[in-house]
Amino acid sequence: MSECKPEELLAATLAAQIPDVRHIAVGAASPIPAAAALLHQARSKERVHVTILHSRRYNSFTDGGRELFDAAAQGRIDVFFLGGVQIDGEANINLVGLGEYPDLTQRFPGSFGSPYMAFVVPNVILFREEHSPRTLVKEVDFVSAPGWSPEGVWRRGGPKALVTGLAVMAFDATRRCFRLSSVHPGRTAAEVRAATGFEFDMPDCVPTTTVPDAATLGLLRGSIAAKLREFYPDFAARVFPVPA
Amino acid sequence: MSECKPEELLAATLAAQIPDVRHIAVGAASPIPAAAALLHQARSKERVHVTILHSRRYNSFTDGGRELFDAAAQGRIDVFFLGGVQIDGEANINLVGLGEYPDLTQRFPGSFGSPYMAFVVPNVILFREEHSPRTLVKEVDFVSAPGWSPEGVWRRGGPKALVTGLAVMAFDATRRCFRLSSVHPGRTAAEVRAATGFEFDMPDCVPTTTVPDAATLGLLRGSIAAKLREFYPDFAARVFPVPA
Amino acid sequence: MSSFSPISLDDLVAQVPDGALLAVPADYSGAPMAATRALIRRGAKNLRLVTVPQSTLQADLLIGAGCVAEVETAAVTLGEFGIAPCFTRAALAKTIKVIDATCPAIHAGLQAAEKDVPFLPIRGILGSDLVKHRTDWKTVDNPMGGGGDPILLIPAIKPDVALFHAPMADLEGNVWIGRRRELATIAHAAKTTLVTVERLHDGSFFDDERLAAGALPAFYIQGVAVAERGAAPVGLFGEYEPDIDHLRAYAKEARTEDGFAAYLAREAGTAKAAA
Amino acid sequence: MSSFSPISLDDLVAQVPDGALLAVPADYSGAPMAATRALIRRGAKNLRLVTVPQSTLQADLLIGAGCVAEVETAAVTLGEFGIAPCFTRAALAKTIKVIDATCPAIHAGLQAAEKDVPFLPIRGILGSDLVKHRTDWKTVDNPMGGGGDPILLIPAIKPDVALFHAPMADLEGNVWIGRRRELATIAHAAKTTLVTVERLHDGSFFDDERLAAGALPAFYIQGVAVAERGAAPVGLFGEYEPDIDHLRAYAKEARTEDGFAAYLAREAGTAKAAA
Repeated sequence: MSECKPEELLAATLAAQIPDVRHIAVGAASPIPAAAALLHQARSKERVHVTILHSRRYNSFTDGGRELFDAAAQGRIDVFFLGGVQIDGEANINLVGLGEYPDLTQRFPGSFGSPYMAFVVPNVILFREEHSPRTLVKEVDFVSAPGWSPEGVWRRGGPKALVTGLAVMAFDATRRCFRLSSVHPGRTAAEVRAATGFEFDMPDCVPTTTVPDAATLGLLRGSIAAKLREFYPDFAARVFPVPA
Repeated sequence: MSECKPEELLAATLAAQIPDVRHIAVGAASPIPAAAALLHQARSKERVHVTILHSRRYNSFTDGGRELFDAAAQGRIDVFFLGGVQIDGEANINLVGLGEYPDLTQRFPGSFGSPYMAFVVPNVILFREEHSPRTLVKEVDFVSAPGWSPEGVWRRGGPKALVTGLAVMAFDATRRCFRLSSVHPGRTAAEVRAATGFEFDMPDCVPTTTVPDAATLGLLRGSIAAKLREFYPDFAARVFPVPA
Repeated sequence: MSSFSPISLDDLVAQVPDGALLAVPADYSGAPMAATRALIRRGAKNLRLVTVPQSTLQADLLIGAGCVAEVETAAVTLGEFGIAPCFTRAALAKTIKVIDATCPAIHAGLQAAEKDVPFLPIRGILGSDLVKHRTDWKTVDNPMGGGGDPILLIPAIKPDVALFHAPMADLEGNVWIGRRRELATIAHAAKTTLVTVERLHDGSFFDDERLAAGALPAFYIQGVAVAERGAAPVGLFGEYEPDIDHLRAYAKEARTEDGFAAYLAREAGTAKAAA
Repeated sequence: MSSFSPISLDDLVAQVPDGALLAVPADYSGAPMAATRALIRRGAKNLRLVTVPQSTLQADLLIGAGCVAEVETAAVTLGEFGIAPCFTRAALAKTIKVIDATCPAIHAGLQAAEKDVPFLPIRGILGSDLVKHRTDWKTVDNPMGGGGDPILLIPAIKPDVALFHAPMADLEGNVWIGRRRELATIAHAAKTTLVTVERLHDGSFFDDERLAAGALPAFYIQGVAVAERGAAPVGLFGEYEPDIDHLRAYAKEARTEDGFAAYLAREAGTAKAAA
């Protein structure tokens, strides 16, 4: 088995954040979360439904664009992944732009469904490969989706964890604070601290993120790579090249 | 051309109440309104859409049971027919029961969609074959659908006319009052007055309901009877027997 | 994806608890008559029916067999065959509670549940005596308006169980409902969805976009049983017509309680009911 | 029933008035790219786009070509090919007004219009800065609750025109949309619905319940034009995949205004735009 690639480590790490659930949904343009969801499915003893919006094969919605949101409202989607051009220390994410809205200095695509999914999905996993003071900021310029809500506001779920190219953090919505869970192999807690624009809790002893074992890598490179080739051909070709 | 049957007179009379429109809908178990709608369609120069809920062929709804109501809300249904076990002088209809609800002495099926359709469809035509003090009452025991609404209540339409086995009446929602439009051939205004439990306006000179001409009867007995055979076989066999 | 297997009719209806809020479709969208007879044989009790939005034979049988405590409905009738005799008797004798509604309000309540919002607003209906008696409905001044614009709010209807009959299920457990989209709505709104089907489709509806368009995904569905002619004597869209003679005879026979008991013993196999 | 005949693409887009509130679907549900190029050739102005709920190339082209005054959207992006260059430029330069929304709020607004109610309630979103800036959205205390339960109301979105591309129309003017039900919603919500299709189906979808399940009835539709590969270079569900090379090249070429003008001249035939 060759050495673990960063994408493989991230997929396995995201998969490790997924509790025992029935239905995992993955939004557009998210190949690593898609790999993580399929990995969780492949290792689960129970029947786990995976919806990959980007795909036709792994998308059995038939009630139009609203169905993802309605199904999530019904409590039928247990896990969803959200990114953020900026993510702050209270797990707020920004997908709109930099500057004082509407006088932006940089414009991003927009909030997509994040302000909704962050409330209705029990387990939201934040994912951003770039871990830098530019992406992980003290306070986002624009709150697309808030990471927590004041008492009295109906909210079923929200961010539970943040996975980056450097580390894994857990989010505590009551304390509105991240806590470092692990740093990826070869990285240090000090490095994470320096690359993070917000304060977070640091355990006395910071574990190293578990590297995927041979069985996990076998799944990723075998059946899961085969599936990803259908709907993320570019990603699959890059990360899981077919042996010549 | 043989003599006009009562059902033919009623279908032609209902059709005469239909203004120039694009879409006529007919609810369940309404063969005579269905014949009227198809007659209007056959005689119209413009393309008129007829939806007969009872039928599969004449029902192109694909969005479930709500679509009739949503389409009506959108202003896409111009004409709808409503019956009433009781109908009163303010065009209120009762489809629920007799007595003091919920302590009923007689129970009818229920209100169906009447409390909604009576508001959103511009031209509602009330139809009840039995014209008697039992059916046309001073005040209905239960208002399934009100015939009029106070100022300030959003309302696009409502009852415009009442067709019975004896006569045609027009409804004036502002004055909350029916006015006799015509009596069917062989009937008199006095007879209508005696058979009606509510007060209504009587013109000085009461016209006789127009008897369908040969062309109209030809349509009813020809192409329309053929269509009705598909979804009202019993009715069609009785009223439009196929010549031996 | 395909650990699906159908279960028996009896196991299916065993998943309808006594006292459940049970959503059932109108005749035109797959009345689950075989399952209804199985529920009656099981002796289901205190069901709270929601007809979507009306019902004919199905509600009448369940009511006549004593399975029903209350029914929210826009209408129960045998249509061209006349009144629904058991419904009418039970409503007048108050052995069931009738919660009178109107079709679009039932659709709105289910759509509210589908979105997990507490209510949907609806136009019209104001001034109907329904509003007087539905204390769970609420008239408010349109909060988006400038004042003086009353509008009705319908609370979410969240069935414990949705039960219906459909033409087919596939090997992944997806069910084909065609253009009867209210079946999707009740499945979305309900906690548990149970379906009888005419037959199994050998493959996945999602292999063909034409079939996919009419599919209800498996993840909404907790149980599927095969029941050939499972909607009879009511018809099934695109499959078979109602058995007119049967329905006409029922309307006559069920006019008396003895007649109804005889019908039930014969058609549902409830020997005891006839005793 | 069948006085239907398709019209030309130019006649179709002539029915989109300048200044119209124009609803367009996301890439996965039939982006009307041929019609978009025709709109650009016509020199459409001041369109107010509503993307349902997001858009890629279509919005970017219309914005870059100067057809758009404002856009209500959950996102405009080229997805894996990067930012939408014209959208980004225009948003920063404020030559268009961006009305930031979120997917389920756009769906809710269209469903409110579908029912002709002034608003739909929606859960979540509270605390998002969207709520601060969307003065047309309103937070109220849940009128069906016991107090202290804030909930957001989304006003109806009533497009003047819905415009999309679909696989086929039949001889009665019905359009097959398959499982892309948001196309039904925008057609229901809009005053005028205009559709381009790959081809005509010889018959009626309603002759076959399997096809009927995916049909949008003709009475919602004011114009149909045949435009083969009318969604390209975006893909069309069940028909063809996106042209990845084209989209990748566009993302690069449109980074400059000159590059965009060259693209438009070549792809949309707007010689003047390149001058």
